[in-house]
Amino acid sequence: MTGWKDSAGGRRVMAILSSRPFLTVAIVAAVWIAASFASRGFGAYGHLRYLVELGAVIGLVAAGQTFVVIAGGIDLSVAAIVTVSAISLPLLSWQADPTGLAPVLAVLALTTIIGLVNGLGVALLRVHPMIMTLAMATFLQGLLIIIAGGSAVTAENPLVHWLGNARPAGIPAGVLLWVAVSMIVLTVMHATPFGARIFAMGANPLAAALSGVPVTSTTLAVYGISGFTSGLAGVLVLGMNGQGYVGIGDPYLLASIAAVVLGGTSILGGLGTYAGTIPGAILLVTITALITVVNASPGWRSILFGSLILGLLLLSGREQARR
Amino acid sequence: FEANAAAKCIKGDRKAPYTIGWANIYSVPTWMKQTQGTIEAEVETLKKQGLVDKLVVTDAQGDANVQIQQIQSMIDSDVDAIILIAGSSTAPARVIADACAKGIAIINFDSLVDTDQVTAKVNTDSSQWGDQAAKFLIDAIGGKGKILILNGPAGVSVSDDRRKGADAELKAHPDVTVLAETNTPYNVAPAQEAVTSLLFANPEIDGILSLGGALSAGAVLALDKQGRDQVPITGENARQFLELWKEKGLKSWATMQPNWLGAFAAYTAVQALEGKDVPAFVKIPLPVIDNSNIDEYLARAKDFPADGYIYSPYDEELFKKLLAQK
Amino acid sequence: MSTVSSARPAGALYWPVQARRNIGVRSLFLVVLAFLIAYGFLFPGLFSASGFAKFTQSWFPLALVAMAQAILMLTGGISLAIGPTVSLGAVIAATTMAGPLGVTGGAAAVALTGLGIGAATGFIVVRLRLPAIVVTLAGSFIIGGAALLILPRPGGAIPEWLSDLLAGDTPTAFVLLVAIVLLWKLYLATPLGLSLYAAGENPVGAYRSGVPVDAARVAAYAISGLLSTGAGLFVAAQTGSGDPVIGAAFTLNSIAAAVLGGIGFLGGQGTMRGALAGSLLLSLMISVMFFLGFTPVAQYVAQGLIIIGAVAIPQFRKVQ
Amino acid sequence: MAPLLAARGVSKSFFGNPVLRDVSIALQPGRVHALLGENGAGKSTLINLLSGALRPDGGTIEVDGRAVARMTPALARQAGIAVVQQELSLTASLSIAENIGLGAYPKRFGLVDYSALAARAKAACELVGLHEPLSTPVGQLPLGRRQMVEIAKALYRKPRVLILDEPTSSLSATETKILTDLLERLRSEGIAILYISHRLNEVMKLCHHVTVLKDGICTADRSLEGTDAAGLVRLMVGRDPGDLFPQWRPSPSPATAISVRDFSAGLMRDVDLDIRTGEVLGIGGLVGQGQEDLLLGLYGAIPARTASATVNGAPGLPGGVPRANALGLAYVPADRKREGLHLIHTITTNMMLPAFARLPALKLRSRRAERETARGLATQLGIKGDLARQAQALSGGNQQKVALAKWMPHDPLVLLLNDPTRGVDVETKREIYLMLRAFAAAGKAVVLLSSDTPELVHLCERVAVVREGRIAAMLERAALSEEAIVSAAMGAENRKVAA
Ligand SMILES: Nc1ncnc2c1ncn2[C@@H]1O[C@H](COP(=O)(O)OP(=O)(O)OP(=O)(O)O)[C@@H](O)[C@H]1O
Ligand SMILES: Nc1ncnc2c1ncn2[C@@H]1O[C@H](COP(=O)(O)OP(=O)(O)OP(=O)(O)O)[C@@H](O)[C@H]1O
Ligand SMILES: [Mg+2]
Ligand SMILES: [Mg+2]
Repeated sequence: MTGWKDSAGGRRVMAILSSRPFLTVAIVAAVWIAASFASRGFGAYGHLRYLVELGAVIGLVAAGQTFVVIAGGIDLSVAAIVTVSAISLPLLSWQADPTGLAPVLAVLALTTIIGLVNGLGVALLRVHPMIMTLAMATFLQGLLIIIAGGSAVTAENPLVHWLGNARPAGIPAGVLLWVAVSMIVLTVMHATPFGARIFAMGANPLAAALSGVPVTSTTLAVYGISGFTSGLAGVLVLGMNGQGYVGIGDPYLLASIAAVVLGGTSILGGLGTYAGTIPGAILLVTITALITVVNASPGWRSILFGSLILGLLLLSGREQARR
Repeated sequence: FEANAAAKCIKGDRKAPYTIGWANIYSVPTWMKQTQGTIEAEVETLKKQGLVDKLVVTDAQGDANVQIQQIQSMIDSDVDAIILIAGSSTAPARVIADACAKGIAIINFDSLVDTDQVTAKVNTDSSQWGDQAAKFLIDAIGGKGKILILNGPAGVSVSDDRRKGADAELKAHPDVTVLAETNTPYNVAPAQEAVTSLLFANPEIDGILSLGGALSAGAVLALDKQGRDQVPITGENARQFLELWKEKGLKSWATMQPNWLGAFAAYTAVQALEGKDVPAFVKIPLPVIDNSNIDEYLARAKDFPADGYIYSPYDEELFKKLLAQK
Repeated sequence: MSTVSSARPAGALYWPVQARRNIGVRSLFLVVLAFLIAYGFLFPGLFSASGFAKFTQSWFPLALVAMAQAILMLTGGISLAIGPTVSLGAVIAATTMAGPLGVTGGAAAVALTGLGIGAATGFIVVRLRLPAIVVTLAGSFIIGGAALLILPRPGGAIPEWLSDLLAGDTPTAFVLLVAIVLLWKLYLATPLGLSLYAAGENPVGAYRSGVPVDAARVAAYAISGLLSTGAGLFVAAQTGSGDPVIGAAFTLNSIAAAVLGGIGFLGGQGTMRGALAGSLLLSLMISVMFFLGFTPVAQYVAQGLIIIGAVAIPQFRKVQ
Repeated sequence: MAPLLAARGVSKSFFGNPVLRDVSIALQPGRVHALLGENGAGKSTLINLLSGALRPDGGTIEVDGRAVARMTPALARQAGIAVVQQELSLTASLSIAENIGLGAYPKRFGLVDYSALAARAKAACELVGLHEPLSTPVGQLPLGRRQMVEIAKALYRKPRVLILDEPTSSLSATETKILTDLLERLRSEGIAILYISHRLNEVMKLCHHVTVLKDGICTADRSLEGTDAAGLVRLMVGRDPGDLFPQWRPSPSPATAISVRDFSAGLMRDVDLDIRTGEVLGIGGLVGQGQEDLLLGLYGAIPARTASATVNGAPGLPGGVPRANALGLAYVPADRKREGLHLIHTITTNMMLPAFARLPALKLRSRRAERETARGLATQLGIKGDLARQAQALSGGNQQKVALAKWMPHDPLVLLLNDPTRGVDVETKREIYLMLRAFAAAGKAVVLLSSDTPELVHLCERVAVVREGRIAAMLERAALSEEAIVSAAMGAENRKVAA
């Protein structure tokens, strides 16, 4: 009777059931079910699929953000990077490349470099991540003034278009991309020494350094990853909207942080998992969608949105005590 | 000293060539960039005429408090004219009054300030915008049906005025039901997201009253992606929307906030400084885009940024005519 | 070596303690001074009464929110709701002061709202052990929504005399700032105020030493809320009216100012004078760049570089 | 006479694991009471119960013979109970005086009365021999001095009961002497003192009564009259102890492992040093003279300069920790909580960290192999507890073992140890000593920085005594004695002070 709970497998099941990521998944499911009763159409397959597709953009941005937060930092430049990615991609179209892959790779390289510069500032200049990435965001605004509106032709990049619109086997390509990225992220995070170094750096950077963790290069890598995934999100969001514009990335800054924390990752670093961020991202788009269909004045909607996040935080976001 | 210079704030003690300050609220968006383009072009012309020698540009990065500080700096550096897109309809009122008291010509355009201590305000009529858009839509759906209303950000006068402008028409047609309203930034992505959610919640939608920016493009994309039929929709002259309009064969109507408001503001400032009388409020008639002239606009599309706005043509004659109106 | 302290009368402890807290921010003070000199050079009108008044007025609200953020960060907290709280303060002031409540009643309403919001946030963060950054993120929507309910679009009014008093040609703002700094020093000299540092840096140790850690942190949130709505009141007076989204930019700017000023994120590190210097630098930067004739692109780039530089240079010197 | 403070039959469990079972202890005025036990026996937990930091699951706490319904830190302070936690309650950014008065500031008009604070703090500081200006931020003090601040802080409250949890573990011999003299004086003034230490000679000298905990159960509560050190150990571990220090003989043919000339790092200035293979080289001296910087500089953790250097055959200094590790250097820090461990991570993860730092970044991990390695290390070093639990759940001594254990799989050529037996119980100390000597015997080098002078005398081939950033003396084995180390550490002219 009680036997299975004490068996090794049973313990693992219990551990999963009581883990933060699972809790967040359960909340998402509960909200979906409740909302389906409240609003017809909410629970339609197409709608849920659309929510997950939207979640993919937040999820991609939040993938890098999760790395950075676990490593003890924070990246406030993700929104600007998403915008830079979506704006600069149309500027790069090469006739020689019919697939559209080359410009995408070039843009991802660019955003990764932006991330690496963040990392350089944090690791070598020892500027606090919040300041470094905030300054970087300001910087990128300047860059945007130069490049924005520079493209006289709409970018018809086949790869980008496919990402934003295709549905192989009924599943949006963006969601497939997210699934692939999630698998890689979870593997890197939890099954490689690199991932372990990140957790160590976040929990206690000094002890990590004294244990031989190459702090500088790991920091660089973490911010580079964040630049990369934000760039990827920019490509996806460009595909979904058919057109980039200044401000296209703005919603993703706070959303990425909220998804990370709602997923149970500690904002203090050293603890957490992307497995929680994934449902966290879906939870956020779900709440936004719910608020949209509620008929209320803007003020009340805003209050409702904040209260929902706060309520969910009570369920899933408790900080563990530390010393 | 010309004691009886005509326009407000003008004392007549300033001599050409003038320094013009452009106090922008946020220079990064494409609309702003295009507007800056028209201002710079106008300033070039005025420079050639020996009327202007310098254009000073500030960018408040979206922060109305910073804009106040920058206008103060313009006053401190004694510019001759300030052209201004206000970050808040109330915040800069006092600093503008200070500038006015110092004899600086102030031309406020696009986003207006609730003060009359300016030389002139230049704008389209937001209320009329809402009214005309509502008229078109209600007409297009045959005077009855279910509609969505997409509006710009909450707490901002322009979006509020446009929305209020639509009220009378809506009231007059009790058979028109408003299913839902949204407030988002004037951008494609948030509009697309919101409309998609509303599509699922509302199986029947007959029309969309969209009150500006790129909101309409987002709505069209949402309908398209969810495999729903396009419905009559209003909008603005965003290039992406105009192209979708043509591509999807929409039943549509659009107006615009012409970017040349900027050029016109610079022109007006110089006219005022030169002692000409300028009206306290220059109402820019709303240029209308419909199926009759959409092709003219699209023919010029390649001259405009892909994420930009295709504005109506302008020249000095137009400016003169606008200034002459009473 | 023991003679240094033992030779002094015991009363001379307060000032040496204050002096030694400066050490981390000296280089920032130098940078700020350089900017001040540059500003004075570019705009000699700064030294006139009204020039100085205007200059302090544009700095004042940022100074207040920098303090509001710094006091939280000293306790190991943070707020992403500073901006909306400023907006709320502004709309309450603009809707009450010209009405039956009058200026006194309106000011009281603004103060009570700030204290109440702050205390409530503090209670949620401290007692429910939720991460401050997301609680205040959620709070920013709630508070911002409340501001929109009170004033759905810019409007309201502030009595003319109050606007003239606070934001006219007299340096009232500067006097107020000095008064607030003195009040802060006074607070820091109370047992509850001083325990901010201990509660932020080492809460367990502080608790075991008998420090009312939770009370100190909740008090910090309340004071922070008060400073934020106070900044809102000032902005309303400065602009003569209320705007429900006027404060938006203050959230990130307050963090930038505090961190520039050497306030650490882990609690207990830094000083208020540093945060004030940080906010002054941010404010000065805008005017100086204007007078240097920077284009918007150059402004963005220079702003990023100055912020990074002001934080990185002291670090560099430490390494050398 | 009623004891000033007592626990009667208290029990405490964490997450269902009993840590204390039916323990009683009574603190009498004018008596120094020793509380002994192995790492993890429950000493700190008992203190936390006595001082109200934790609530007992069962049993009562009594003050002056009256049961206290619910002990809290505030109540404990009112009752005159002061606890010296191990540098746990200090705030780095506050000054010495502000730390000392924390939680009990003298007030005037609702404000902190800085004059009164200065006077009272100064009195407390003088008792413990703290002479730094009272306005010095505590963060600028070395570890040993902070410990003295912590003690001064307890005295400031004029306690009737003074509880000290391993107060001497980071103190040098001189500071320890000041402290023991002080405690003796306080005792004679009628204060009840509870003293926890793993240094048994101190306990023998200072204490009159002992309570011994073993696995959370009280195994002895008796007078120390007529007990010797061996007897104490027997009480603690329940069997006859061997010698604390192992027998060893020097290795025959030492080569040079590390050699530096004109080496400067942190406080260290222009030092020449040769570290030989097969030796344990001691580093002694007063706390905070630069010893730690010497180790960190060699390890590449802080910037260092040198005229010439070879490290395990490679020229030049490592210049960075990963490179130092690659050259076979390993470092175990003194402040295990801040520098040695990741308290919120599992014990296994902590043990595997150096491996993670070295393995190719994207190689797949094997959890099974990690668990097995960790289990092996835990057995080898006698680390108790569930290895999947967080390291912060371990007692101090066991945390130290983890900090050491994590290097073992990497077979370092040179071990740089910064006070590795701080807060470690005798049994474990012996194990560590054996390991160190075995290590040296295997032809590797050990650099042992220690504040425990007997340790240096009994374990090292040579001891470098550091004073003011220089090596004041290099004592060879034949010349090694506690007196020699102490006098070299003080410098000739200061000898009188030490006496
Ligand atoms: N809060 C806690 N949660 C879980 N376990 C704890 C907690 N506090 C103590 N323990 C466990 O209780 C046991 C006793 O710990 P305690 O710190 O009292 O030991 P100790 O006798 O002081 O050891 P040491 O000599 O190493 O300091 C240890 O096994 C420790 O892991
Ligand atoms: N998981 C935990 N949660 C909370 N507190 C814990 C936990 N694990 C341990 N502790 C606390 O930590 C103590 C054990 O470690 P601690 O380092 O405080 O012991 P210590 O004897 O004071 O250490 P040291 O030997 O360094 O002096 C316990 O007394 C307990 O109060
Ligand atoms: Mg202990
Ligand atoms: Mg211990």
